[in-house]
Amino acid sequence: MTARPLLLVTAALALVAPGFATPGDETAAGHDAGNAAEHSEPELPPHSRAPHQVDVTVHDDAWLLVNDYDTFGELAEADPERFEFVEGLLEPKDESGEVIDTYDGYRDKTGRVELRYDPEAEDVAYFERVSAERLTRGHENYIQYCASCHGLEGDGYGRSAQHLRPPPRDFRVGKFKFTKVGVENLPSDQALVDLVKKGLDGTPMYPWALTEGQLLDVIQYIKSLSPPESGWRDVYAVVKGPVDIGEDPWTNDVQGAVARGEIVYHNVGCFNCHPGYVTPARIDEIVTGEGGIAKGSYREDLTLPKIVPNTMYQVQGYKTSILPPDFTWHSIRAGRDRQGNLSALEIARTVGSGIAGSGMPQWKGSMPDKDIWAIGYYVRHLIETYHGKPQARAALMSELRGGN
Amino acid sequence: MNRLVSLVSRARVRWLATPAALLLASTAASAQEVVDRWGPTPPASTYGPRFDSLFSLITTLIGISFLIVLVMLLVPCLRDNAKKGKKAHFDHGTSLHDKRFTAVVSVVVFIVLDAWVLVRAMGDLREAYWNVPAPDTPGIFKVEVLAQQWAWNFRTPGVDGELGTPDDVITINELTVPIGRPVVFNLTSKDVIHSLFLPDMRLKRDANPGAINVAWFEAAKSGDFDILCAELCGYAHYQMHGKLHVLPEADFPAWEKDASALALAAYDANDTEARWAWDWKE
Amino acid sequence: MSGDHIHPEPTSFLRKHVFSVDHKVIAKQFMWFGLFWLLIGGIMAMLIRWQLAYPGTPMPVFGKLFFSSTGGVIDPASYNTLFTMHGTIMIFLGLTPLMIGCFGNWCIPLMIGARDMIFPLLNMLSFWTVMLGGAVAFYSLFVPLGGSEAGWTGYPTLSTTVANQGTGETLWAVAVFLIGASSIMGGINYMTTVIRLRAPGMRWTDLPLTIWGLFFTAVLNVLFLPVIGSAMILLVLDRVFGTQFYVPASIMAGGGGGDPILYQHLFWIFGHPEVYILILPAWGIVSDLLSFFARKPAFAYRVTVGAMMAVTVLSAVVYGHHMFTTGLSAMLGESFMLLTMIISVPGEILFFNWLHTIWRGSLRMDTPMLFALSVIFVFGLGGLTGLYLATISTDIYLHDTYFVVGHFHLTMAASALFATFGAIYFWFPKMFGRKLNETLGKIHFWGSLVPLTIVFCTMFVSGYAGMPRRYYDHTSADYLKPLQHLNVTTSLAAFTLGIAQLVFAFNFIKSRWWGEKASENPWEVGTLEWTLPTPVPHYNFKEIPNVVCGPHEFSNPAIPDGKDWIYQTEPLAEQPA
Amino acid sequence: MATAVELQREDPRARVNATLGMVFFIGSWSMAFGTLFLSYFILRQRVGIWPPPGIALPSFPMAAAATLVLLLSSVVLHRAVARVRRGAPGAAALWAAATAIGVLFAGMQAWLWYDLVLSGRTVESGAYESLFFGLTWVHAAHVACGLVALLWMQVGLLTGRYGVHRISPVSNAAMFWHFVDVVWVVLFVAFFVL
Repeated sequence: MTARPLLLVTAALALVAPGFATPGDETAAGHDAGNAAEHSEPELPPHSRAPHQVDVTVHDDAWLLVNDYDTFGELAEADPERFEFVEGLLEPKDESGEVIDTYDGYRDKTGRVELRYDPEAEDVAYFERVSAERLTRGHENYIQYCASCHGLEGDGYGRSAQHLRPPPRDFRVGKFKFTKVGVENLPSDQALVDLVKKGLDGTPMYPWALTEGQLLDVIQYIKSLSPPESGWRDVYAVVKGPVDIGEDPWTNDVQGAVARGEIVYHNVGCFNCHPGYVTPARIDEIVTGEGGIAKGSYREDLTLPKIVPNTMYQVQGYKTSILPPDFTWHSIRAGRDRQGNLSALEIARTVGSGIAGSGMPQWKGSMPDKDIWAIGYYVRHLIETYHGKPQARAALMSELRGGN
Repeated sequence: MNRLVSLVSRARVRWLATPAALLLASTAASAQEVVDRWGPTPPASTYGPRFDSLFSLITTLIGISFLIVLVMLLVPCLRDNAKKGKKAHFDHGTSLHDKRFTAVVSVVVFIVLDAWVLVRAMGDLREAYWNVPAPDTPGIFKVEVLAQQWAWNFRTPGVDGELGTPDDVITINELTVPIGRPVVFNLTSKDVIHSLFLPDMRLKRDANPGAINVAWFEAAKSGDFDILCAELCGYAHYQMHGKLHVLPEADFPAWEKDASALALAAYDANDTEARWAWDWKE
Repeated sequence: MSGDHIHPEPTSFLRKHVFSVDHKVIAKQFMWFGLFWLLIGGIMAMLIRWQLAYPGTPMPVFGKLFFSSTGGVIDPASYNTLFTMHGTIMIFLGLTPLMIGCFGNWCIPLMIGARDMIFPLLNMLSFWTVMLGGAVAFYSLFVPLGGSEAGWTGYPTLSTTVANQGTGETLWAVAVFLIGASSIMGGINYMTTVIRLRAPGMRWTDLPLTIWGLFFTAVLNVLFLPVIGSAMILLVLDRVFGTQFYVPASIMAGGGGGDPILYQHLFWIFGHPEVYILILPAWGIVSDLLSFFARKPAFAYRVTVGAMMAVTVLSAVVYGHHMFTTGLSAMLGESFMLLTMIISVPGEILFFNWLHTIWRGSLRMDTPMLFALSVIFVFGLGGLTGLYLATISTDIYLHDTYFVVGHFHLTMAASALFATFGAIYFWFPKMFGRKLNETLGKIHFWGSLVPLTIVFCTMFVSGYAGMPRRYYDHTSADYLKPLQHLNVTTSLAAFTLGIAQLVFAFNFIKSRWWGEKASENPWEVGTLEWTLPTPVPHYNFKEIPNVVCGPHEFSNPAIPDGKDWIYQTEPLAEQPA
Repeated sequence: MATAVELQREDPRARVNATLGMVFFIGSWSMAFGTLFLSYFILRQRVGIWPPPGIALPSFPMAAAATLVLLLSSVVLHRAVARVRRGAPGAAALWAAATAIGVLFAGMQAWLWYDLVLSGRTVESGAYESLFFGLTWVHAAHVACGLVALLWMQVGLLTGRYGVHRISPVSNAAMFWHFVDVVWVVLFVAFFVL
């Protein structure tokens, strides 16, 4: 389709050069491979495959988990012409064909939505037939804004992703790191929109200036790249919003939150991967104060972050390890709100939900929400006090290292 | 020139001189204020003031030229309006006198407007902008810049002073350099053409894919400055900026030591694809 | 074949008004075509200015119209398309057809005493080629992934499939190619016509300066449009057939070997002459208009022509000043700097000749004259600020900032546009038999000049402060945030400028059909077109005139009957010394 | 629309006009091909070793033969125009011969391409192939246009529309063909000799 409108000018060329105008991709690839072998060049990464025009048209509709709307009931009420409530709409069966459950639901008379209405679920999701036109719109925006890093095929091998660490997401895996919905959960559309709107600090993933509508289209397209086992095509899967860590308990006591955060941070052992920000003696004091048993000695490089084996990042064929951030040095990825300000809430949510595909576990449930909030405040305090302030940081470090 | 002066006085437009002088005086007086308020940030590199002084020189020269044009444009407009029964002065401008006048003005314009500026600019280029220190000059701070859609990847040598080693400090959109040492860039790009723009340093150089460009500056002020992309590079061109941190001499060694330590902590020997560094171009 | 015979006027509608070979009809076709694209390009400018003043805010009226899918917000991709197509349209589809297509066609045969262009069929083909180019450019806006987004300069590798997968970019290159082909056809026609079809007695020095400007433009068109044509062919081959002229080996596995900088050389070998292609006819027209309305001969005619010729020659050897930051060798850079600065000498000569022409004249302040005078002002501003950009050490900082935008808009856009407006006001009576309304014309003039000066002078200020061009949103960088209110000022002035053009549009439409009937020589000017009746007959001159006089013999004491002007066909009482 | 009288005898002024227009056109087109050759030499200089080692090259004997064939057709065409100018008989036959040789050249050109593709080099293989295919495609487009013009003139010569009384279209078509010829010679020298 790419050459179609060009016929006017290129017709002459095509006529005098029959057979050369559009050599098959295989031939070209074959020659390239042969050429490379001949000169025994090292194998080049797929970032640099030959440039080509792409067809942006998506031809098939896709059934995907979608929640554009705040609640599904809201949508159904807003458009009663389109939906009717049906009891026992879905009856999932097990392998032997026996009905294991029954769901009520709304039926879309237009046939575009197949849905489940689960009064128990906090987030209402429904399974919608996303039209090919909408996916095409999403694909267009994807090509324009995302493909240079995430690749034309969504495999994370964009031309600009060469040497980039951490590598861009491979959308064909269908997992996302900073959606803050918990390691096991599928993020809601809104959580994904939030991620793209805020961007990831310290990476080329910027806060993108697309409208909400455009972003939702892109997100549907990205979901359509995911594999079946990822859940986006599973009628019975649930999408989640950001992890719920409750109201901010520290609104009137930021000092207290930071102090408590320091205690929690060093008590639960964040310094096993991240650096410790107090002296070992103080850690002992903290642990004992919290009723634990002090170890007395800690790793020698306590002021440095440490790669631990399970942080190996191995999706999409990259074998690279990612260093946990030192909050006084590195910029953290997802600590900002939509206005671009550092936010204790966002940091606390990251702590609460963990980071899928990395060594950062989900802390929600392992400690009280109040402590998660305290860590949020403490990390924000660390960043505000030391990040980008070499003198303050040097002073802290010399204190921690005992004057070295 | 005499002719011009006499023409002006003969034309009874001396009243123009007063407002013109007032305008000129007030412009000169407010010039500094205008630059402070609207102008660029004060130069932060050793050669930055050269830009500012040449800019002022050119402004003065073309200001005077434009004033002359404006006067010669306004005087006839105000004075020589068509009146009944009054014919224009008939003159084809082909006399020897006119030709000499044109020649003299041309020579004056070339010398004053062009040659003067040209000589100054050549001096600036040879002594500063293009006087890039060779890679083996002791004391220089080397930076490799790998631009991409839409970010700046910087690689600095770390404590061992050599590029291409595990302790190299690799950053995205952030660059930390010492004050008082020439910072020499080698620039290239992964994909499209970008242009490294450090407005405070008065430095701009394109990063072309497939070629390496060189540039340099020496910071004269410490602080945080902007890094921008000045060549259209796609949709997020406007977002492709970073921060330049210039550290005082006292702070830099400690910073470099920590940075190298962290770089070593993050270094993954198996991840060959993450490597990039090149032979330096002079 | 040639334009010096009387041909019978065609009678069918198609042959008379659509596929006409009559240069006057083609001139009018070019005029409507150019005005249409000027409107489109102008609307694009307004959209751009809206986005720059109020980034990310839904645009009233137009937003709903063009960006309904985003609720009226201009997204970065659309913004890139907007400024790319604004540049392309204004240069190739707005000013070129108006200035060269329309007034080249209108003026050349009439002012040199010919019955038509020398190759009328080629002339028609030239219009329909640019029409096709315009159609392709227009269509490119509506293909998947949108129109071209690589800037009007279309630098690879951003314009290759390395970074731009859409068909719009390819169509853009095809459109530029077609428009270039049209200009070449026109240029060949103009050159040959001026050389071969001058009326008997018309020496080269009897040509109106308008014709000189158009002639030099034609020469530049013929020489340098093929360069951009070839560059575009290579770009299309790269995009469609997978060649690697502009794709370096470093970003392509097992192939490559191309060079993106090659394109920059080719583009600017064309691109700098293109600036003069637009400005030379403007200079010619302004030189004539100043003489016509100051009722004084053009001062030092031969020197003016020589200066224009010098600029024509120099334009071919200064292109490197567009590439001072790309990594030219020091020797090349310094040579280009010197050559560029030399242009100021012929430029200065032109200014002095213009100013001398009006000095002690008898100025008739009609609208064409006002526009001609304003060209001196805006071109003075734009030309002089070129010195900052010719000087490499200042250009390093100013390159690709709004300073450049202000500079080139004043020189090639504002000057060429104002000269075009002057020309429209001046020749309208001969074209349509009616005068454009003078009051509305003056409102249009002041409504254009004042906001335009504000628009581009604030751009100098923001460029000096370091505001880069082609930014979707300047508030993304901290140090640019304080400049945002400057952007708002610029935009408000730009909107005023846009509204003033509506006055012109109204005036044009109203006067075209219902305006005051004009006499056959309303401006009392002696060039050959004013010897003709209005409307000009199909064959122009029933008898080819015999030229005995220069075009600018105003206020010559040797003119009989106490007039201050004389037709070029009338002899002076005695030759002036 | 020309009158019958004009059809019979061409105004000598018009002949000069047409020739001058064609000269300007060819001047313009030389710039276009000049640009392509400039690109060739810049890229060639960038690649360094030329032609790049280890790749299949287009056949030199065939290219040399094609050059001779094209030169021959130009010579024949030149004689044909001289005959038309003198009003001598046999002009149309010579013209036909020149056209046929031109077609032969086009065939040899196609063989050059096929030969290269058979040995595994396509336009996407690298800078050398890009240049070779790209430049010869553009040239071939002009050969095609030239052949169309030659055929058109052939018909005109046979029907008597063109001839000694109306020579400028004929001489212009021939001039264009000579230009295409010269461009090929430069191409040949650039790719096979230097």
